[in-house]
Amino acid sequence: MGDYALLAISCILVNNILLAQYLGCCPFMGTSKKMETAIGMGMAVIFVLVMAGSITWLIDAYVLKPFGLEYLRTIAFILVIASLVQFVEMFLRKSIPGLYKGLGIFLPLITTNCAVMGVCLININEEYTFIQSLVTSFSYAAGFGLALVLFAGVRERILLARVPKPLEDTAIGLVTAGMLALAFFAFKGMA
Amino acid sequence: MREIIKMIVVLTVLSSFSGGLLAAIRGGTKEKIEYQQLVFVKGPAIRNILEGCSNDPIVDRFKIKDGDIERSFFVGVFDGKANTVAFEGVGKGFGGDIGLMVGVSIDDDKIIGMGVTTHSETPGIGTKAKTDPKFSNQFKGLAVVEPYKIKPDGGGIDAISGATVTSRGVCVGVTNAAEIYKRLKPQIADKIKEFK
Amino acid sequence: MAKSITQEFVKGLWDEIPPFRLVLGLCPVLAVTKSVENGLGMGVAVVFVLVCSNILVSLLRNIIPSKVRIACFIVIIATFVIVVELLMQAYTYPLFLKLGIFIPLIVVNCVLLGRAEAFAYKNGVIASIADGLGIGIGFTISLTALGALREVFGSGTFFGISVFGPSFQPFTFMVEAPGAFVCLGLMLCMMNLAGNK
Amino acid sequence: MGPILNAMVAMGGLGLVLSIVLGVASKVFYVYVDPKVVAVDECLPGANCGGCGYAGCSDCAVAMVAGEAPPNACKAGGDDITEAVATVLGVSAESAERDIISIFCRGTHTAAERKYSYKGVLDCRAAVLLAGGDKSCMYGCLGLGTCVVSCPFDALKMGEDGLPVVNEKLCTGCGTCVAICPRNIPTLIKESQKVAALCSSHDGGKVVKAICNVGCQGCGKCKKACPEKAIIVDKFLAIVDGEKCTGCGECFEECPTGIIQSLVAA
Amino acid sequence: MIKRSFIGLLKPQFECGSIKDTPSLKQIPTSKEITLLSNCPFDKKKLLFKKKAPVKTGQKLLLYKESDEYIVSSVTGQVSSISSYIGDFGQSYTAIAIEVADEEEMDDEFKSAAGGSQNATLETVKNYLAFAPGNPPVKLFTDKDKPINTIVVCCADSDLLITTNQYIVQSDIDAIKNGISILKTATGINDIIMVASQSQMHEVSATGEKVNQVNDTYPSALPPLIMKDMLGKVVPAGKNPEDIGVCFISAEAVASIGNAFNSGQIPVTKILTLVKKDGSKSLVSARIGTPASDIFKAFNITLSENDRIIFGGPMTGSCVYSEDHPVQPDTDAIIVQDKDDIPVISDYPCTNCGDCIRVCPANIQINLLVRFLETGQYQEAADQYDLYSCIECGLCSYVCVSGMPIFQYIRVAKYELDRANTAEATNG
Amino acid sequence: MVDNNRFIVSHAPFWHDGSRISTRNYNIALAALPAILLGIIYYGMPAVGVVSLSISSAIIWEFAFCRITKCSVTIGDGSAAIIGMIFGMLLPATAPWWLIIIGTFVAIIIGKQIYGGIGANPFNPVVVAIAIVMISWRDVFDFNEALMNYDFDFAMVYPLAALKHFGVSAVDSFSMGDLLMGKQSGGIGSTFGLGLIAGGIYLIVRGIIRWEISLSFLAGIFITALIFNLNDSARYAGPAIHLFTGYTLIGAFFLATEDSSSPVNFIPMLIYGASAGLLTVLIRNIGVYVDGVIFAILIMNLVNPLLDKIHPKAIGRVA
Repeated sequence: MGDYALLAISCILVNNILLAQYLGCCPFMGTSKKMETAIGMGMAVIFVLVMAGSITWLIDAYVLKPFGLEYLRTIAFILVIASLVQFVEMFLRKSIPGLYKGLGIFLPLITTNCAVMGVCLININEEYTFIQSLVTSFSYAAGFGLALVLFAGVRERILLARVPKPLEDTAIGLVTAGMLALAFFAFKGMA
Repeated sequence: MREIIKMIVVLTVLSSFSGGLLAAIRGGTKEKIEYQQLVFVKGPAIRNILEGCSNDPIVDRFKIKDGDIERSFFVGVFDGKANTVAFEGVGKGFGGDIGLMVGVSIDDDKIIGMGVTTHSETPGIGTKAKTDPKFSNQFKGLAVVEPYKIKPDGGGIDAISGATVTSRGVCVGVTNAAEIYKRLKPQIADKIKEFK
Repeated sequence: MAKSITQEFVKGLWDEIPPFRLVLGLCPVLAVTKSVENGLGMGVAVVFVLVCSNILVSLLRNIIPSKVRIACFIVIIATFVIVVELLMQAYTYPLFLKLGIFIPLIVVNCVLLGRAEAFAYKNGVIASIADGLGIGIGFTISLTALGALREVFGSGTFFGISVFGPSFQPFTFMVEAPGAFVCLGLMLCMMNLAGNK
Repeated sequence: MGPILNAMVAMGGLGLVLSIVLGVASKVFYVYVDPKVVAVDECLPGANCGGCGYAGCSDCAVAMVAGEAPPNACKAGGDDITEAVATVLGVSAESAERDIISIFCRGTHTAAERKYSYKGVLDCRAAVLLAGGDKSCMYGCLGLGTCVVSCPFDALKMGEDGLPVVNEKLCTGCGTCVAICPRNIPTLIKESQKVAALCSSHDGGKVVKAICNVGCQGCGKCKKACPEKAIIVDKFLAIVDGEKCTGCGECFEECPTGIIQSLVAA
Repeated sequence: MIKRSFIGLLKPQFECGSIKDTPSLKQIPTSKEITLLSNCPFDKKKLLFKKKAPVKTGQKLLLYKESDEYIVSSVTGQVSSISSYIGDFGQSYTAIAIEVADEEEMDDEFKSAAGGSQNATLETVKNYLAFAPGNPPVKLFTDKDKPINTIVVCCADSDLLITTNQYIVQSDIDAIKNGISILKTATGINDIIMVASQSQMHEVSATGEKVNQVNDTYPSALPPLIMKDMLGKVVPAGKNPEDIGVCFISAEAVASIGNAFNSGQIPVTKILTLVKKDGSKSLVSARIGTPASDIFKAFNITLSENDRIIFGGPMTGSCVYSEDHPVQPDTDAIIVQDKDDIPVISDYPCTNCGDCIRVCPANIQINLLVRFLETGQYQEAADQYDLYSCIECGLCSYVCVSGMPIFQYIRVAKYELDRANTAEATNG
Repeated sequence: MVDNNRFIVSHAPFWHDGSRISTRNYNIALAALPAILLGIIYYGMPAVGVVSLSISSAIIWEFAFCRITKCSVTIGDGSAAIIGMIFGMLLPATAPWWLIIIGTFVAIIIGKQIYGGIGANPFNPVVVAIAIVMISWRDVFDFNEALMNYDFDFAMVYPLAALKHFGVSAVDSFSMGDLLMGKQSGGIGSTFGLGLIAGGIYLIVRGIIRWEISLSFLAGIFITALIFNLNDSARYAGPAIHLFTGYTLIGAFFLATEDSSSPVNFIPMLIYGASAGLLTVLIRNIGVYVDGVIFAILIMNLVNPLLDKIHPKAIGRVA
């Protein structure tokens, strides 16, 4: 149990998917202007990543590896993730419209979120077990969500500040993200 | 309904086509890739450690089962005698695992050299572990019995200034490697006889 | 609105240069620009995939049904990504090591999907090649510039060659993760300044 | 050929399974969506990159149809997509004639009297609430630049003389400044209009004379001079009818304060 | 001006001005010309009287056709001009200037209409006393949509430096007593609460009404805080006390009502505090409509460029741009500030020091609110950052280290939002 | 109504308590003076050089930025000077000139000005700058090595580094009094504990910084360090060592309390301070950095906008 906790802390704080591994920057910049959006996106990423993480692990272990097709990982994973996201979106829209409103609208964004794809690949590269993959998928996603929410809090204020014109919006957002990454240096060596 | 069928057909054909194409390319590059992996990841360190050997250690390699793991050993031939092996050890550094290669002479069980292969340390400071010969040379000639420690921890190795964690990680890696060596020594001795 | 081939090409170099004008494809931009070499390598990989997938999408644009076009684009792009991956492993292995996971992740780079959808799916092969080359080279230029900036200040080298001499104490921050974000932000600011004139 | 076949079968199978699942799902989970949204969605790249600030392309499409997002919101797509979206939404780019903004006040720092010196929030809307603004003229431009800040296209700049200046190239005639100005100084006119009386004051001639060098006193000399009868005087203020005006310039000389001016750049 | 104390850790205390350090009342002689402001927009076509129309002291003048707006002349003479005047926050007035005649003549319309204090009716109060000193809120009593069940009589002065109510309580407690009984009979409301500061407790309790003691520190005597602290009722954000059945009336207004019925004359003199450039205070009695310049003349005050004239208290009053601005029925103070004493208003941004948060009696997150207001996001400010909870005490601007005009931002935002909402309501 | 005097018209209130940003900042400078003076006494001219270069370059950067962006020049408010001053206080006396110039550039331009100047910076500019130069040139901040050439009558040891590398026994020899009197190695203005405490108390009394933040920060450090110490007193030092070494005191009174990056409400201030204290000890004890104050404050700056969502209900607020 302790190992899993350590793994989780490492994924959330120390090797934060976004700030230490640079994955998922596009939606990070896109959905962090408002706190509500950030929270919705964070939840959606957790939801999808846990599903994608487990499914791609299963596909890798039971389809690709037995046939020696490891080199097809990229294409297989992206296909599975894209279909999964689209399926979940359709499913939610029809069956649970309430949840769809809060979460579903962020789903399409996730298809091309390299964080999802990246975590699936990391899971395989690091040769995690299924349970470990589940833990890392969840914690990487939680780390993404955490960074997103923190960033949104800061960004909401920056949007109100007198930022010089050429720096407005994305440029200042990137600099701030840099500060965020800097702050997360604090956790180095903790796990 | 027709639309769905068309969609299914297109997607299936496209996927299988891409599968085929990739498999073909894969077939053509497989050998090359494996060799490249060895040359670039471990090659420099091996060559550095087994400096002056008369063979190509990457070609002259053998594998030994250590529990579940298969370990690769690279043989160095000195003065016409295959009396040295280089193999891997792993330590934990500032930014993740530090992979290193240790060369041991089986004649006198002494380390003849050490080199860092992979790491993700801070450039400039932690990387000195890989680039600074002063640091790695300290391991030369040490016996494989002792646990290696940096001076602040009570050992005899001078840490790289400003990179205590990295230095400590390297020491742990070398210690690990030494343990592997002690454990597998009989098999190594067996196998190495094949190279004359 | 028909533009000449040259125009299609040139627009990618300035007017629509990713990731500055189109703020897309940030992840590899940030991750692989620790050095010029990495940036250039990544850029070339992207150019290859972009041009190839543009050609194929453009060729197949009448066959692919619009409902599954995204899935088809993904398959096509992914195929070429793997091709690049395999080729890099075989011939430029050190570079492959440095770029690591970001080579397979080209597949989720929105620049590629965006070009396939916005351009290649609607235009002829020649125009698509021009577009792909333009955007791709624009992307490469950005990566290389950022890589150069970060490498020169962060490690004191350019293509691995020392620039300032041994007494230079590198500004390590630039090659760390936060430095990547800050540099890109400041470069974006410069681009905005230049663009407004 | 073994591995190749293997790969083909595996990938083909994957493609088959996934497309069947999606095909079936799209039937089973079908939900009605506004056809306009679908049409706009079709135009968008579908890359769902999030660059527009919306959660994915279809979310952006919804916003575009609702008018919350401009047709050029998609940054990834570029001009072609903007055009396509605009066509679907029916806001065609080439609408009859462009309206642009003109500033209907010439009361610069030196030309117009001020009744007090204002200290406080630098916003015309705020200034006008303190005893009707610091200009003695109840109709004149307060010159604090609320319109300049509000312009979404950076088409307005505050001039040195305390009056906003319109950059006609950038102005889109969106009317944001008209809505925000507490005094309605920026006014939309047809781009083709050649002459205008640049004053908004409905005060009588005596009052205007006392407080402003460049106010319309409602004397009506311009009205008499105009050969086309394009000028009327409404409540002491001359108004030029852009349709009738030919830009002959007969009125320019007549105006005692010179506020009837040619809008065509010399 | 109250400066920040050396020890800034504690909350600043704002002792209200006390009558004790204000010298006795000075009567201002009747001016040559006075101006009366009626808060209804100027409309030449509907005017009921013309220039040169003769008026008597205490005469009620109905202004327009189809309107019951009226003013009460405070002098005898003839109307010399009628014009439009724009005040703060878009309020437009009709300004009626009256040239004062040598002989003063009293009007007796009110006397015959009222017929003594026993017969006081709400109608009479409404029809004759809206323009009396202290501005009795007569309209609130007759508003059918918002029935009033409690009347709060404010004997303490709400803003700093003002001593009008204190003076009235000290000098004319009988009139207040009389006024209260008239109010009771006229409105039929028996729930009357007196609010007084500690020093007034003795006198006010003599009226025999329920008395609540209010703190001597600003802004305790502002209506929303009295509601919260004395009555235990919280006014919902964006609502007024009258929306929940409470009507505030100043002691001066009550005294005016009492005096009017007693004497059969509508009172026309206003008690106000004059604060000179050096900060010394004088209590002044002047006819309503007296131009400020006449008061200045009486006290030998000269003004120069970039000085400031304030009508009302230092925290909530308003500036006028002309020396000739007339005293109005609710002008409790006139403050003159030298240009060197005027605090700088800067366009510095908020530094997030939090002083405003600690001083705000309404618990508003001003540091965030002001950022929204600065960028013009009024709707968000109202929805998320409690714009409408503001009770308009002005303390945030007073303590602001950056010197931001926070209070002005808030007032402008409220005004603009209301305007947008009415525009929306009329359009669709 | 013909009068020639044009009066000033503005909105209420017409009074102001006279507080100014510049006064505030000069008070902070005054409070920091004792600590700097002791640093100068210990380290001599190099310390004077570091601090004055730091202050002047900070001012010059801000001046240059304002000129280039054509906004009004804001160096008069003293905020640039304060940033430069505190930055200088954190540096060792041997800090090279180029590091100071780069550091103040980062602090003023990246830390403050590009966010729109004073009050808009989401992170404490000094902390950002120190963090960046610290990860770039770690050996400059290795106080033991940097200050090797100084010879004093006390043990010239950087206690936290000793603690990190040699364990608790290495710091046993420090007495509280010596630590408070600055008899330890460290930044120019960050070792004189007594001076920093005096300055801090002065600022608290003047109402310029908030006691809630300073006190809860120190309490957070004390409690966390105590818990660690009770668990394993051989590995983790007691609270006294953590309280009076490194950047703890300067952090409590000069860094964590920076206006625009710290919360303004009572409960958030307590959480902010206490969490920063907790993180500090965590980083010192189990993280890789010798001192955790900088990164702990940076992290809490980040959380600050979320913390400030906890606030009392405004009166009359419906729902």
